[in-house]
Amino acid sequence: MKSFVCKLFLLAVLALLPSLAQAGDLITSKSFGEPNEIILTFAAPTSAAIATDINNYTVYEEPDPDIRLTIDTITLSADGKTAHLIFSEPLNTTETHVVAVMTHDKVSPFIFQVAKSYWGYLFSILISALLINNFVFTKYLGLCVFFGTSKRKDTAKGMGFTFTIVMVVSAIMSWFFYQYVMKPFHLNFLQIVVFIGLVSLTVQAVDTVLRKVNPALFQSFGVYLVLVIANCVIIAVPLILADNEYNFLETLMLSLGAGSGFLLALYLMSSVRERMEFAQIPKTFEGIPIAFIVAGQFALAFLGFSGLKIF
Amino acid sequence: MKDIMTIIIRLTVSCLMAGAVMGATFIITSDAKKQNKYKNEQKVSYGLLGYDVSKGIPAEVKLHELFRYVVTTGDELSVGYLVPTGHGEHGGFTFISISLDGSFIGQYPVDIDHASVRDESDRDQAILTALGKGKTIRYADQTVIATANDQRTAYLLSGKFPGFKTFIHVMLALEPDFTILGLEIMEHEEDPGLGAEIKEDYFKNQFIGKSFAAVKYLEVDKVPLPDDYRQALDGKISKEEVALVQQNYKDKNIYALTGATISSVSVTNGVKGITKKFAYRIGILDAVIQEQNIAVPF
Amino acid sequence: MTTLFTFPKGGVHPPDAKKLTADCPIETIPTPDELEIILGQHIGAPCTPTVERRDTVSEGQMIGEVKKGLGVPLHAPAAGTIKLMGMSDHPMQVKAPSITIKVDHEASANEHNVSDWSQRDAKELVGLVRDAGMVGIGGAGFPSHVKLSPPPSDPIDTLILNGAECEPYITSDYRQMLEMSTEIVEGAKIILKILGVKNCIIGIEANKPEAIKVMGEAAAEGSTSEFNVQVSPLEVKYPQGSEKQLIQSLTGRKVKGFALPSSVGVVVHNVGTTRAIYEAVVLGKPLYEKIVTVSGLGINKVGNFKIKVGTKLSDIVEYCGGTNDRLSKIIMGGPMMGFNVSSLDIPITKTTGSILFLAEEEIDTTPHSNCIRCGWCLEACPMGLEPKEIAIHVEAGKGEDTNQFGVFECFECGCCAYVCPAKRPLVQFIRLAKMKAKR
Amino acid sequence: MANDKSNMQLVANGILNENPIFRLVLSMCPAVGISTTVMNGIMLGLAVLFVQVFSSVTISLFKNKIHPRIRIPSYTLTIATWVTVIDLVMAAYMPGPYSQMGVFIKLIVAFAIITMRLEMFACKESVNASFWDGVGMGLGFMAGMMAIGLVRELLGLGTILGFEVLGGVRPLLFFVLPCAGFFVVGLMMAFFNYIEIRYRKLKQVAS
Amino acid sequence: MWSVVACLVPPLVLSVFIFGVQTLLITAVSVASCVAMEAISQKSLGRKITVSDGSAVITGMLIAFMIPPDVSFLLPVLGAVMAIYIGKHLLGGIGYNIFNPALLARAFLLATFPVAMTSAWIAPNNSLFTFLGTTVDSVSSATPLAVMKEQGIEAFQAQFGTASNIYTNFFVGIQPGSIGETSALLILLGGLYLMYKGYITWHIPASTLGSIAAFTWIFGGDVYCSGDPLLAILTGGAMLGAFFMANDYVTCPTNKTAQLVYGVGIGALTVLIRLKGGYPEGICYAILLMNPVSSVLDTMFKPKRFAPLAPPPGGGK
Repeated sequence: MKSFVCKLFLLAVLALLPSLAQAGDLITSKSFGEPNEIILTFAAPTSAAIATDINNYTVYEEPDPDIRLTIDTITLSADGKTAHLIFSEPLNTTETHVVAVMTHDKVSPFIFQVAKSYWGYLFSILISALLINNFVFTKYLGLCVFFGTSKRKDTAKGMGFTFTIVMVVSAIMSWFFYQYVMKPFHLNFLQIVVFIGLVSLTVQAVDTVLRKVNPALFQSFGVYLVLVIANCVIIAVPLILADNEYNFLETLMLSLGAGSGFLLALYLMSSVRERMEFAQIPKTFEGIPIAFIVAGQFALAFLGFSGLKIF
Repeated sequence: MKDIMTIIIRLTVSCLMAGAVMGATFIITSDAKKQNKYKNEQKVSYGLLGYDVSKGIPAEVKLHELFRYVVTTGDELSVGYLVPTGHGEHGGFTFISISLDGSFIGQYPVDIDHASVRDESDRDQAILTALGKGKTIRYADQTVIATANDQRTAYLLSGKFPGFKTFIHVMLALEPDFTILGLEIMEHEEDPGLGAEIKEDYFKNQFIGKSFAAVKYLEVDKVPLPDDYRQALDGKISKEEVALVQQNYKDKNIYALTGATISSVSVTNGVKGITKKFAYRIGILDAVIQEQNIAVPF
Repeated sequence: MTTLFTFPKGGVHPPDAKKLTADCPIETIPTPDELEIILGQHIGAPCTPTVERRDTVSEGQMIGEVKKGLGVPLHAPAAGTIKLMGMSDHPMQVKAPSITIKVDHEASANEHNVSDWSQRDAKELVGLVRDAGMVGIGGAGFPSHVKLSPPPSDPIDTLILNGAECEPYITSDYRQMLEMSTEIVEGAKIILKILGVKNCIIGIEANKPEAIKVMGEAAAEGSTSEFNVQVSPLEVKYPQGSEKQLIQSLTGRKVKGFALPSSVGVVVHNVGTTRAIYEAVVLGKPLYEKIVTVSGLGINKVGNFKIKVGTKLSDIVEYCGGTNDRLSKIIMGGPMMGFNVSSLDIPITKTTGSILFLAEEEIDTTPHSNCIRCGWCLEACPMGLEPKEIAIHVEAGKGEDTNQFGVFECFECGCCAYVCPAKRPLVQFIRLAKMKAKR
Repeated sequence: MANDKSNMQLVANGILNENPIFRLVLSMCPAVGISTTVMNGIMLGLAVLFVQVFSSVTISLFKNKIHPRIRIPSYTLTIATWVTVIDLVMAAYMPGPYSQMGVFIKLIVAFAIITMRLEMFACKESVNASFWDGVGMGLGFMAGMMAIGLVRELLGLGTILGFEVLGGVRPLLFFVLPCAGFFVVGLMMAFFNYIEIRYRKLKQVAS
Repeated sequence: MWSVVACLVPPLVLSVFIFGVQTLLITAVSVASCVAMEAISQKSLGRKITVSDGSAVITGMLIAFMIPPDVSFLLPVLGAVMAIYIGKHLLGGIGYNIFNPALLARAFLLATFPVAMTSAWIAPNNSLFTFLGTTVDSVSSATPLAVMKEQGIEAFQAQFGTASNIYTNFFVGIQPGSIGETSALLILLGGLYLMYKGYITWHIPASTLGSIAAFTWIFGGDVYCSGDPLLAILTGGAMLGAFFMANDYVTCPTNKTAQLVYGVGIGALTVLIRLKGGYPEGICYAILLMNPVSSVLDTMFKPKRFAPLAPPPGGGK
């Protein structure tokens, strides 16, 4: 179990390396500031004549290279390192901006991209799947299992963890399959069959691995594995990532967020239901109906997250 | 062992059967899907232009599709437009390549017909063949130019921009002088009762009749919508009266939806951006077409 | 005033209502015509009678004995004949086996002569205590001689005398401390000798300054180089008199779970027990008389009375001039931990400390409602338990699951029920839970 | 096993006694998620009906050819195949309603109800019986979805199937909000429970 | 219970002065419908009718306190149905509800009547406070938090005055907003009275307000640690929420440590929703979201047993 997580982590780090190596040698940091501002930090002090000359800069949004954004003014800090580019109009910060700076030799511009932090974006996918678009309370998926296994906290925890593992593994497999088999060969219409097959495969694999590696854990999780196959939460993740053309890291974040969101929902619901066991629920509402009502109240509370934008 | 063999064989057979069923369905439906999608788009397009598809479209009205691409040659970026140039079965399209600062680079006849031009992969393939080696292209967007009797009557632009929650997809119709002719919200996920009201007539029709000069500086006002304006926007009064009222509010800003300022601002800014960018681009394209004497049907 | 000792967690401050009887000197109630002596008056197996029906017994004669296990003998409180070996009403068990003695009023009272105890050795003294039928008269009825012979593995260094008397209304210990302070100190010294330790702390709540003064003087007088007796004033906080809390207040030591105080080197005795031990050892008088507080607005005469074990409540009521119309509840024991009784036929036992005849205005009769989870009971519980959870479980018919909340650690002090804003009978719920849950 | 129920009884069983939504409490996700209008209910109901009937018939046809050890994978494959078919068909011919359904059509593949019927009924019974059972289950599901949709559409939009019935009044926006699904389903279940309890009492009194 | 009601009366009286008699009527309707709903629910579910305990009255007042002053009477009535019947009695009556009924009603109303709930404000009539030299621009009726969120700090300063007297104005209660959330002063006094009487402890209000202030200070400004903590707790429902809703016995944790964590959780979520979320004010949702967490917190933070008999059984057995 532990080694498995380690490997997963290693894989994630490996996938990240290229994006880390991209840092430039002229510019050490670049970010959006005010709505109409880009802040650049140069590696070495730059002369004001060059750094504040509007004509030395070309800025455009990545999809629209033909439309140059007009810079109003550029201010340079006293140490000559930080430049503030003030644009005439607010920037659309959801897009990646491409900035070309003419360097001293005036021949070839130095080109780099300014975008919101990619880590922040990944984190926002995670948070979105976890809270804002919680699969249970705002997307209404996996309800059968949700109501079925949220009676006891132990069960809920076991189920939630199993789900998260299976979800992450199957989503990653689905992603590879989708990117490298289905898309190149135009087999998109086989999505459903392939994804459900991969989910079953993952369940089988987790089952076998767990049985060998950690029998004690298998004892506690094994029961839920069967339930996992026929569940829409699991199958929804690959469908969503195929729809949105996520890359590997985004897939990882989505599946992790969805899984832990499911775990969170299950755990909260189970602790609430354990407490409700002591209440005198009206006879007609006993069991599933009252669970629905409570889930509805949860959904009302989760409305508080709607419109949340972290990055 | 024998068991396993039978299982494998039966599984293979069933997989093949399933595959056959799905494959057959896919083949049958994929064309229909494209057709239907196209029809729907046409319906919306004509709707924005003020025609009702079910009542028939006048013969002189024609829609011409224009595809914009970003072309990469080595490190250099340039823009390319795939424009219909002839009416023949083949060779009816030309790819015009324009540098980032607006100067003409070259034109390449593209061998593709009107049906397959709508298929992205077919189209990309045809363009790449026409451009020759060493170039990569990226599809950017599509514009429809409407003509009546070979005179431009409108532009239809589609675009998306971030709304309150997710992206809002819109289709926008402009007159040749970029006055807004109509706005249609295609897809959105705004809150029901709040941001979702952007697709209601009383909001989206506010854009109608705004001149390019007004659109450039369009803002959102957080004041209640006047009653007479609302009546007009909802189309509850006769057409002449509507035109009159709209004339009054022509230069006014957009009235924000109550409780959904963010959605209102996003739509306004989105429309502003789309219009401005398009106006800039079509200017360049027209200049190039004129300069190079390219025969276009619009 | 010196710093007041107290325990850190929980506790409540009920109005003490001790004024009613605090100034009533101990009176002796005449022996009634009949005494019903319940056989099980201590923790452990009940006694087996050593007399037959129609036997004649003299005052202080042993009438019951425990052959095996934990227990102490039982003595006849007065001379007379055994009338019946039957059943009596019992505050907790509804009915319990008892011996009824028809009192012979003609018989002369016993003479008790003072004997010198200091010559006897510890073993002998323990024997005397056991033979006198001595139990902890504070309430539980734990045989005293067991406490006095702690296992050799636990070295004892301190004796604590419990004079806290933290329950409202009750003043019997207070009166004893005022009137018999020397006897108590003497008794303490006997216990110290038995245990072979030097230090004795008498804990008295600060709301009894008189007792602190009197006991302090007696202690100073009685202290020798061999025995050091001192008085420590305690903060007024219920349940200061609970054994574990008292030990923590005075020594800072914590007694774990079901362990005995001896596990932390402490032995605790009630001041009343100490006095009785003095009587048993020095005067040779077995435990068959109790000093009981009778209080409350529901009875015409209140006071502290010396009452023979086996006297029925009805006899006491008769002596006190009867009850009045305001009476609404009779409680044996203190208002916090006592039991509500419904019959006046219940006899006094060795462990009865008070009988309260409470009028309507002294009790809260508002009906209880659902638990609103305010958590006040958690704050009040000196044992750090969660009474609300236990009660909620019991209400939902899940009493058997309450072991996880440590229901058996509860000693039913009643703090939770006292603070409960919903007036829930939490102690009763916990008693039910204890019945359902198996340890 | 001999089938002792008539075709109509099988259908009625699916709609009433073993209604997938209200009695078996299976496949609740769409019942909450997209039951905002009657139309959605009908569309999804149709899709489920299609998948259920075709899967039941398929399994029933091949029941002797299915190796018991790969029973569940075979079911899954069958269901996934038919779901793909209906998904493609709906995407092609009904783009409007299809976009309303979102991902739920594809998710029919994970509906416990279909697998359960295959396991409990179709793999044992004749093709004919399986067909009618599938029809019953599908219709039952559709009926449930429509009932929920009716309540929500009427109370939320003041319309039924898009027709204004309350004179253009939109009573409570709340009911078309997604989170109202939980409340509506919960309250409706309780309502059916209430009716059942009443019915049983009446029966007891009668007997 | 009735002392809580008493503590809620002064803010109500103030809002009658600054928003008009309308507020009194809305509160009356709200209270009446809550009490009626309580009686109906208890009658229909065969329970003892305990209307006189005042809990329905509190719920009714709190519902009214959380809605804008210029709404139709339908809102409080529907809110009462949601709060009392669905939020409380279906789950077993008083003591068993998971979510705070009043907040549930507010979330329900906000979802059902989004426009009314976010725009039916009335500009405060500040004639009562002329001696303070108040400069609230009476044209603006949007709540301070909404103005700040949607129009930025310049607009905020233009409408509510400069920093020097914003605090006094908001503190005494001259700000547009829901019926009961205008005057931080009166709510604070009421809360302190309840604390003095021992009905509530300092833990939840202090940790909630403290964390709102702290998180606003850290994240609320253009750069870190430059937010305005004082403004954050004086505006919106921060005070009302911290003293009268987060503190609700039934839905908050019982252990004191758990209560501190709970308060910090509410504060963090409030600031998160205020700064990044879709609503200008987040405390209602923050409390709602923390409500179910309180039972988890209670199992995590058990009171320390005096003398456990055996090691407590692990996990949720």
